[in-house]
Amino acid sequence: MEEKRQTVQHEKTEEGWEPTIVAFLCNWCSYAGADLAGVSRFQYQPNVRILRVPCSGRINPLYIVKALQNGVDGVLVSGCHPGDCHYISGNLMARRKFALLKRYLGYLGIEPERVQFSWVSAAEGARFAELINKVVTDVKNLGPAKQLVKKAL
Amino acid sequence: MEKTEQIIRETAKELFNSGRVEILIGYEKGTLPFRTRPVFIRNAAEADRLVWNSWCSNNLAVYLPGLFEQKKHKKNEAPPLPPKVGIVAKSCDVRSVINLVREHQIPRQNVVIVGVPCSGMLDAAKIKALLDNEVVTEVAEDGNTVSITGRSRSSGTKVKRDDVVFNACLECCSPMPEGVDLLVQGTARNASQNKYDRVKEFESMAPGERWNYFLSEISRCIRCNACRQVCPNCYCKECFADQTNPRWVDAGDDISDIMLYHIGRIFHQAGRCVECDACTRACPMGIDIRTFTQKLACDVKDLYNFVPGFSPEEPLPLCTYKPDDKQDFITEP
Amino acid sequence: MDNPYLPYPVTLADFIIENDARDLKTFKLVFEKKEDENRFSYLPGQFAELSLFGKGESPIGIASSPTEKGYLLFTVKKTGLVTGELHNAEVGKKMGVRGPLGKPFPFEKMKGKDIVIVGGGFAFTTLRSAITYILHPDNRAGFGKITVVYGARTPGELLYKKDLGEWGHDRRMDLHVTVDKATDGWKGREGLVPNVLRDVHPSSSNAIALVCGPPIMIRFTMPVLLELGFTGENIFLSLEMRMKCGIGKCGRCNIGHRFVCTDGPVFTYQELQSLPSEY
Amino acid sequence: MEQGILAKTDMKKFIELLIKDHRKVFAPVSRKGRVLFTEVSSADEVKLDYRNTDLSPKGLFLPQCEAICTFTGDAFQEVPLTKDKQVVFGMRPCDAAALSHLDRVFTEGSQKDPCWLARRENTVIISIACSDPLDSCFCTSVDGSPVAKKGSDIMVYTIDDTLLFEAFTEKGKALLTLASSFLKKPKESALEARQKYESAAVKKVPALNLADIKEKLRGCFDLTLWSSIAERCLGCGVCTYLCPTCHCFDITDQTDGERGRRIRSWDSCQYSLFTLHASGHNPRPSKKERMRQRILHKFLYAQDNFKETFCVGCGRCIRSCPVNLDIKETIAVLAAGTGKGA
Repeated sequence: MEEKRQTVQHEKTEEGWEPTIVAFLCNWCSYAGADLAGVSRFQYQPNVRILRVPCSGRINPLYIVKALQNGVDGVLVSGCHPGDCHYISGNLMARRKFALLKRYLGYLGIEPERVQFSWVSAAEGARFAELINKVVTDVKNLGPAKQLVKKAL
Repeated sequence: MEKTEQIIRETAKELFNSGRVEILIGYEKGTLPFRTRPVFIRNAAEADRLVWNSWCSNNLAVYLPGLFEQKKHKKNEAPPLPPKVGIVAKSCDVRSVINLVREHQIPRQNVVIVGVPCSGMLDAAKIKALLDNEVVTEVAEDGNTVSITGRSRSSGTKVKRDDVVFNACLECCSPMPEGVDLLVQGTARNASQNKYDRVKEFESMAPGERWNYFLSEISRCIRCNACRQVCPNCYCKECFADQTNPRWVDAGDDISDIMLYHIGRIFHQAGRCVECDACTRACPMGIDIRTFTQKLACDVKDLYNFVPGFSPEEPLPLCTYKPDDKQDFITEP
Repeated sequence: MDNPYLPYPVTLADFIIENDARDLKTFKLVFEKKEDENRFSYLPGQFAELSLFGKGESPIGIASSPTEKGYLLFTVKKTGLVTGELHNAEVGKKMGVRGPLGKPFPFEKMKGKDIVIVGGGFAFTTLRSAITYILHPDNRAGFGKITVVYGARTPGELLYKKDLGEWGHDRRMDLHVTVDKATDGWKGREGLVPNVLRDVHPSSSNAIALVCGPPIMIRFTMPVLLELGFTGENIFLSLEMRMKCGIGKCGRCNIGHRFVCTDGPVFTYQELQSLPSEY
Repeated sequence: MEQGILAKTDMKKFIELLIKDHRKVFAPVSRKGRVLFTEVSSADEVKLDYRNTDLSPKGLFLPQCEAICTFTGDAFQEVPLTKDKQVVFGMRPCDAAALSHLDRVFTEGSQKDPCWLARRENTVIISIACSDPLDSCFCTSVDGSPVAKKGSDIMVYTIDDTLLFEAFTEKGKALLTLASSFLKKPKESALEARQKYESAAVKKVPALNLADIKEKLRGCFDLTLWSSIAERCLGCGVCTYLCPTCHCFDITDQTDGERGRRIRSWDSCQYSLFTLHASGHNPRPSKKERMRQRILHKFLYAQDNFKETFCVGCGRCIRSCPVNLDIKETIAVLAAGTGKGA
């Protein structure tokens, strides 16, 4: 994780506001999928900042919550499709954590669309582009994140 | 109850006399009315300090990992043998012990679990509230009736026992301890059938209301860490909340940091929390932590059909998977 | 009123790497405002909080002497957040210094007396300050014979090699540098500081001893000093503790009722014996 | 004006007057079963028939978190000291005494604490005499009393349906003068009633025998008893955070990109990180040493440094300890243990 906290400094006004979304992508499938989307010249919305992780199983749920605290408007986590994990079961273990986290954040009253999970394989460049577009649209519909966000200093 | 107390004392004496335990963790009379407190008994003669009543609300399993911590010893000497520890435990505490065994924090063969059937512990806060926060001078129990006397009232207010029992106890699914070494004779309350009522009630609120409730509860937090320190599952050598590099949780007064601490701590209990309620009981500010720990226990049961603290072998739900685990939460573009 | 929690702004003017392990550096700091330098009036033995904005503060003994005008020296070991950041800093870095804090060595009491200085390893910093201060032409006449015993684990771990080189030729003092374990090319003494001290055998009559070093060295040096005839009130030691405020408020550096930050860090051996051994 | 009688029904006017005078008014307010000092905007919120607030009012003077300075990159800026005028209405004498103890810490010595001083100087403390102590109270055993004036500017006695105000500092007298229009001169009977109230209140507080406690504790540092005392301690910070005299703090930097602030925030001697050196060495490595530090700091070190016991007998640590560690009992056990030379 980047050591210095950098609150995402956008004007939290509805007008002209563009969301910032952090995507945690696993190295073996989803990151390659994103790469393919780029190479294939698939157009998708530019609001995503990609963080490459070795495996979706590497994602500590705290990373997701911390990202929201640091002011991102949405978080996307994507790994290999079930059965395709480079480490055999990383994504399957992660799936349980994610299922609980998704429900838990919703329970606290955080909009479910703020945090999304998906599977994208290395061959699914088009799916990746569509996924990003969907997440960005979802988050745009929600407006800027306000819950859990740390006040700027 | 007095009979139960007597049996616990006798059991303790036997355990010491037979050499099965060297230390026994139990409850003794507290220094305040309506309190007991943890006590470490080290020989049969001390066993008469042990008490059993409706105020034995602490979860004593929290002391176990510390007792089994590897002591420093000289390089050329063999490490000291782990102690033989007895523990007086309600069913929720037993579940904590079993979970600690499951997580390899304590050696099962060195622990003698003295299980005590539980009729539910009394909640001093509920009692105080019944008397309009007056100082309570006497609480007398007679079967299912509790009679409460306040400082300025001569006669006792009579209420049903269940009206002043902790919510956690009202919702307890297994008041009779399971998997113990010795079971003290006694009666337990009936296992609750309506689990997770509070979760359902909370979920029926609008998301905004839920958030506001979370916010208002957490805003009372003074960051004393009592919820973490009393939790038998919070045995991490270094808590994420104390780490400085990276610093997850700032020392400042931003509510988001305090929320992050609570979300992080509670979420770390997913599939491990035995719903003993120790965190909620310890909070000096009366924060309703329970509403937020319950949800995870409820979901773990719902999604993975797992209830922690019953099997010392079964894999923990977040350390395993099934190929067909539910994944309806996955976003499909 | 001045806020004692605020540092003076300083600039990192230079630094040198002190040891082979490269985890000890001496930083030369220059005050941004001349008046701050005048207000920062200190004596050897005192310390200051080095302040790196965004990381925090770290209490470090002052290694320069007040006779060295225009700058401050701090020798810092890379251990935590602040010191780690400091080690990564480049010349020109703006930072803060808060102090001077604590009590210095007892120069009033040392006047006219022989001074025996015993140092070990990285704890030599404030002793360097004291030696430099005493050797200054304005001050030298005020003191008697100066004997210095300084040791480190290996030659590469010795601090202030330039100073040691100069002091070795200085007739105004008697310097004994030793290492626990010699390496190729080391021509000096080999042996532990307490043993060397016993060999050197400085007189304790009308003398004061200043001792700084790791706990193990202190433990074995004290009997030697007592053996030489030093009394508890003539041996001065400098302690280390985790500190935050440095002004006796934040409550963490106490040993018994004394605060290391305000009552120390320099204590007599006698005082320390009357305090609990909680350090 | 030194004395005045206010009908309880006029309390509203009194509080309104203070607010009109541009003062922030803090008073005990009941919220979800807890009574806490909170800024009030009307007398309706004030709860005077409380026994002890759940949190001590020390936070009004030493906030749990406050900024020392802010910075951008490497350049820092001072945070101006507060100029807010405040009144704390309805403080208990034990908590007021604790403030006077903390004054010693923050204003004595070579360096004064400007943040503390600014808040103290701008605040008038109106204490309310205690008449109904809790079982866990023991103020009279630690040089206090339910009617002690130390640390307060004004003392209020509840006498029937009236409040008798007595001011004994310049700040206090000035405040009463401000309210003179609706404060009546007390009758002789009221003053007699106050005296009766005082002697009755003192008797109600459970008394301990803490005579010579300092001398008894002097030899207890190395007692093995500490291990058994600390055995049940869980190492949370409840006792220290609730304590009105505990004042230990941490100083840390908080950053947001280039910007940041240096804050001081409450810390607790019961946490292992409190004294942990960067090297890994910890002078107080286990809960035994940390418990010893807390107890001896209050009853011995503070006596040595300030001739005061840094415990005012409010009983909060006893009531809120998750495992019922009782400082009264601890002291008694130690005093007995020292005698035996255990």
